[in-house]
Amino acid sequence: MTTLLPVFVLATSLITAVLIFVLPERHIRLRIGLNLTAALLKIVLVAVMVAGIANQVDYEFRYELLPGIDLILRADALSMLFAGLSSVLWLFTTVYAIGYLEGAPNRSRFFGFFSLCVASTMGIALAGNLFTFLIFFELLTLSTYPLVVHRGTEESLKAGRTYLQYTLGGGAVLLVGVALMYGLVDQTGSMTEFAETGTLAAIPSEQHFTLAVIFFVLIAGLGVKAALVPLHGWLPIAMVAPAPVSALLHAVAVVKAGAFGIVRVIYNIYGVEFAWQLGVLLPLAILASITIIWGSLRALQQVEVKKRLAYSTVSQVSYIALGACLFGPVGTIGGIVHLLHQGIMKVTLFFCAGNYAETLGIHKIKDLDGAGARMPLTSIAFTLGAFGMIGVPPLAGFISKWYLGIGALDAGMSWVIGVLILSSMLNAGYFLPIVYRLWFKSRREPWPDEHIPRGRFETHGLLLWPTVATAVFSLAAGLFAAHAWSPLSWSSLIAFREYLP
Amino acid sequence: MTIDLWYAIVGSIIVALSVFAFLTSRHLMKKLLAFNIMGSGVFLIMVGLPQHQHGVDPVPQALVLTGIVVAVSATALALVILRRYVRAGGNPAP
Amino acid sequence: MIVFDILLGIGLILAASGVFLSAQLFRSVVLFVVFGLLLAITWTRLQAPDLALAEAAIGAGLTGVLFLDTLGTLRKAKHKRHRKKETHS
Amino acid sequence: MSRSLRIAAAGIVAFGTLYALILAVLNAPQMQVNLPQQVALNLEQSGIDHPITAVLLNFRSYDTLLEVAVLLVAVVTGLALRERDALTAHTEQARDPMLHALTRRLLPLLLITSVYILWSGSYAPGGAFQAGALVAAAGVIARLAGYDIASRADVLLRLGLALGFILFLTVAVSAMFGGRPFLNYPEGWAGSLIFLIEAVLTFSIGLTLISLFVHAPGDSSPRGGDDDD
Amino acid sequence: MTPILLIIPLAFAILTLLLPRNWARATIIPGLVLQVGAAVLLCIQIYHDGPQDYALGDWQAPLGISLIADGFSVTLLALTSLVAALCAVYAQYFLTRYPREQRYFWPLFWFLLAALNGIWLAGDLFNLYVGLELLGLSAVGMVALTAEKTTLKAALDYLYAALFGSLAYLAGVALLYGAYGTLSIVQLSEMAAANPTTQVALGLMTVGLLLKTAIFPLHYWLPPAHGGALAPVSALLSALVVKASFYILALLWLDVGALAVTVNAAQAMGFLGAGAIFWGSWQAFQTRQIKMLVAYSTVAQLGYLMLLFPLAIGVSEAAAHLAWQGTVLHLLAHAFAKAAMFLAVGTLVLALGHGRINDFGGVSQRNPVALFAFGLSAVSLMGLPPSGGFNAKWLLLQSAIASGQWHWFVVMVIGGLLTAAYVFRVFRVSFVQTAKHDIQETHPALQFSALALALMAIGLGFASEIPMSFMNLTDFTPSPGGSP
Repeated sequence: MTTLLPVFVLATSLITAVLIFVLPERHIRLRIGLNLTAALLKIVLVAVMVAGIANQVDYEFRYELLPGIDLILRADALSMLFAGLSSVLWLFTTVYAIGYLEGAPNRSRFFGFFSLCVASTMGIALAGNLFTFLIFFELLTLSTYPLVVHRGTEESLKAGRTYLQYTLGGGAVLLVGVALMYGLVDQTGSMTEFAETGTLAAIPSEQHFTLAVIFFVLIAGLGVKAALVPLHGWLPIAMVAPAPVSALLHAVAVVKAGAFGIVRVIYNIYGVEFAWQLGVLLPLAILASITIIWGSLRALQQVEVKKRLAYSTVSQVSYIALGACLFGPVGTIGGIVHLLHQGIMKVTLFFCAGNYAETLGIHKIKDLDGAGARMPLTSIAFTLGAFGMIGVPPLAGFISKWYLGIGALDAGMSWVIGVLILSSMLNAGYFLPIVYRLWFKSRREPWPDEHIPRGRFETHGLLLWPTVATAVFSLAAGLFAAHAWSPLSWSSLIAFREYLP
Repeated sequence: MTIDLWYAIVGSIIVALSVFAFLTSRHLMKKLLAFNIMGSGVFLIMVGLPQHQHGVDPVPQALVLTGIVVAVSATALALVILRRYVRAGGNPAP
Repeated sequence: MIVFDILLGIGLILAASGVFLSAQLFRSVVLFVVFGLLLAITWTRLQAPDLALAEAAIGAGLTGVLFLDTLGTLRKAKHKRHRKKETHS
Repeated sequence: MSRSLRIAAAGIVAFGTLYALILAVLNAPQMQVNLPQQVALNLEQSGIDHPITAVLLNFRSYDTLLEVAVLLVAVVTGLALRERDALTAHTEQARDPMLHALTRRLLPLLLITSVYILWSGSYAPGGAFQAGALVAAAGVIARLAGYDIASRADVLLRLGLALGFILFLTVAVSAMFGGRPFLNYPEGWAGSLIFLIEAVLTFSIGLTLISLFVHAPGDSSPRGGDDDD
Repeated sequence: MTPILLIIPLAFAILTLLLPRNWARATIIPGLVLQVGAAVLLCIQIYHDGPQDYALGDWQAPLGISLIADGFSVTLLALTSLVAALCAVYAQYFLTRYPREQRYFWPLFWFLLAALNGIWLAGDLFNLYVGLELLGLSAVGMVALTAEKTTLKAALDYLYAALFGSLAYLAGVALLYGAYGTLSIVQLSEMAAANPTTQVALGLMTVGLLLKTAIFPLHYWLPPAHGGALAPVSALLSALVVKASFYILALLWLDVGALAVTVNAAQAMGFLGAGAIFWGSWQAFQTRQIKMLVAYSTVAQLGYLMLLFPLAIGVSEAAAHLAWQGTVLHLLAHAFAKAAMFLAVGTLVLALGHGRINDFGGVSQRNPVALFAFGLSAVSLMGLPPSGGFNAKWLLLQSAIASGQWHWFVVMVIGGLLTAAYVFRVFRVSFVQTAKHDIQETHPALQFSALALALMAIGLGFASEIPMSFMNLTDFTPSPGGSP
């Protein structure tokens, strides 16, 4: 059982994907049932594994793909963080997508690739070595492309092309990095496994230059998906995708896969201590800081809701990379916990943006005037998410930033504090006007395009409740941060295991 | 120099000539003629070279016999396709 | 008899060149048959009577006939094309 | 590519070939294997007196089997490319009475010669392929003179074409039922079996070559038989 | 046991030639089952007993001809029978629209199979020549079947290339026989030394085989022939036929002439391969017709096979071993993927009634399975995981790293991206919703046989162990280095 559980977690969405592809378009109810069952089942399985990990149970599955190279699915504390996030958000996004795509064509294709996308994300979370990570990383690229171009319009096709150019290029660079890692450093295949403290410290010093080069090749490959400046160009353009795709892609799947990969490389391949000694962390921290500031600056200039959120993502995801570069347990906690916090908050924000667009036809920020009165719950959710992003206590974002700040001081990189403060101010600068428009401006002209009339609720229930739920989560993650099962506690567990000799 | 070696050399010259002709001629029939003559040159080498060393050798002779039959089948097939192509309005000397 | 062999070899080369150099296809084919017959003689010089027989019957004879027949078809096709062109113009 | 450039390139290639071939021919090392000797040693066992026929139909009979397959492939493609609606220009009996008369005398002669060549193959130069070519020549002449053969009765035609191959393959496979290797001949039967195979092959090869000639597309071709059986 | 694999296709060729049409159709499935079964049995036998030598007619090697069944050849035999079986299932339904071609397709199909099996098993250089001719003529016959003007021209070009190529090969055989007095591959690989005759012979044979394998810049004949033929024919040609001449090439360079080849020559072969990868991809990116795209993709993918020579000659044994394994995996993965791709494309063209890539809108609704098969095979061609193509590329990359040949490393990485560039052209258009024409339904068997092949290409990513364990049974291990 302990060997097969990771496989089952993967299989829940993989089999769902196959079944959905096979299922004819018209079996709508069956497809919905299938989707929800699989999502719930996955949460249960992940929960079982989380409990097991806390009690030091090993979940590992191995299969020899090529001589000396194994496909490893293994659950450790870090992977459960990502897997837990993905599985919970998958459930909400699925519900949301069912509501969002009601009556749209090609739903079978959409949900098929959607499940495949989640399966790849799960694979990335559970990957036990660099090779397995690479496999699922590429699979993620392939399964998200159909979602980006789902609408089939000229614009989305163009966006899809840009998306591919970036991600396939990044994939190729990552392949180069991984191949070099196996070919030059690790002929036995054991050093590229994700070990809790990294194993490369044992490499003789004449190879250290090679290791540093490989580090940056790997980061360049991962950085495309993590949207590090200057590799972030695809993200705002990919906004043409349907809202649930944006939510999943930006909050969880693609960018997080990149960020998660960076964390993996630093902590579980190189080992944070060794990486620090190599001197590769500082350049990465600087790059991440630049990304944070640049993304915020660009977000300020955007007039479309989704575009602004996209640049906000560019900025926020780099907190994770920044945290990973801060040598010391507190900084690590800050980076890792932000992986989760940012996911919940950003998915809330995208759900809200989708709700405004679907219900009232609002795409531009200037049209949001007075929307708070028309859609109070959505707007409350948006406000919570926005405040979280800015880092207003006691919301989730505050926790992340607090730990990052302390971690920076611990690591002796006090300039990071300046970056954090500047970025928070910029965050406030681009989120507060929206909040202001929502609540304090009144509406004179009619809504741009009102699809869903006010009924029992302000919008379709399937669109509303996932939004509310994720908003509640992001509030709870901050309020109950001290609780034993909170994201923060879990991140502390990871950091504790990482720094334990 | 034995006569076998001489004919092997003649074969080489014929092969080289046919290569030239195969590459330069435009008419498909002429290319086919070049193919046949090149085959003959190869056959000359095939029989001449070993016989130069140890006298009459039935094995390459048998091989050449096979080669001749294969060549005639190939030629016939090529001509059939060529004729059909010309009948379909194709130009035999593109 | 070495002179004969030298002459025969040169004859082969000349016949082959003739096939390639001739501007008319018909002459090429005729020279090809001549080449085949010379080759048949060559085979007897190489003590390969089987090959001589086969070359004469298949290489020169049959292949030559096939080529000639095709030549006829090509000519007719060419005439037809010309005629078509004339009626069109 | 301009013509002169093409000629120059071809010239370089041809000279390279010539140089390489002459070099190779003049520098050939001393052979280490003496195959003719082995042929001579095993000739008796092969059941055939003529070494070339022994090589073709016993020692290296596998080559010959595939070679017959090559012929069959050529003729199958030839049949596939027949033109079915091109009505033959061949309406008149024989365009040339001279040819007709000549044919009547020449045909039997050719056939007899081919039988002789076939038969002599077991001890002297000759054999199935040369004989088959003569049969084909006879067929071609007959065709030119206006005798219409090999254009009707498609099933029979195909059977005739394949007959030699079928017999060859059957003999080759039947060895395996006796626990002997593929393409082996039973002790003492080699000579007669080879002769039988050669005889049938002669017929099939002749028919094949005739068909390739007769069914070739073009003005002179007769109406093709039906593809449908 | 070994010759059964020759007897079955030859016998069925005759059966399908002679039997009435309906009967002939009925024999196809039993024949395929027999063929696959025999191949599997032979694989098992070789796996247990090791490589085998079969003296045909009981005449031992230099005098007679022997069949050699080793790990490499049984792998290829199994591949051939699997791919051919699925192509045949496809052809049964595809050819219902071509009643006339169907009559002659089947005999040619079986002869083609016999030729392929004969080449994989051959232990004699001249026998390989006859096999090559049988292969070439039956392939040309299949291309010419539709008897349209363009395909006839393509068939003629193909035939001329094939004939010229095999004559060059034969000239090499003549020289080798003249130098060593034997045609047996086993004997020659012991005797052949680095002397001018051997090198010229190898050079001639290489040129001929490069022409037959359609390696850049001698690839001119391939796109029209493979792109113009009927879909099942294209699949067979691209997946299997071109591999036959590559197989002989590998045999010559790494076994027969291992002592006579030089590192520089091997590098030159690699440059041809790189040229093929870049040129083929570029042409595939440019073309408007989907079948031509797939055909040019074959030109590009064949280039990867050429990288075997620089990666395996003159390098350490470990690197050569990796190169070998990678090349074999690439050969297998490409065979499955390309057959799947041609079959899928054939179905799409059948459904749409044309092959213009830019007008592929709406096809994803009506033919999702065929499109999906195309997608899966594309994954393998691009070398993305998980697929056989990825494992192959991985091994080749590792080999390039191990021998420090960074230029080939770069070529392979860029090649993968170029493949993605042309393959995604098709996907891109297929997401367009509006169909410009009527799209017809196609028989499910057409779509699913393509899907099965594509799944094999993907599945090879998880089962690479199987061909590799067979490869370890191969007689000729890569030589550690040629003469400098």
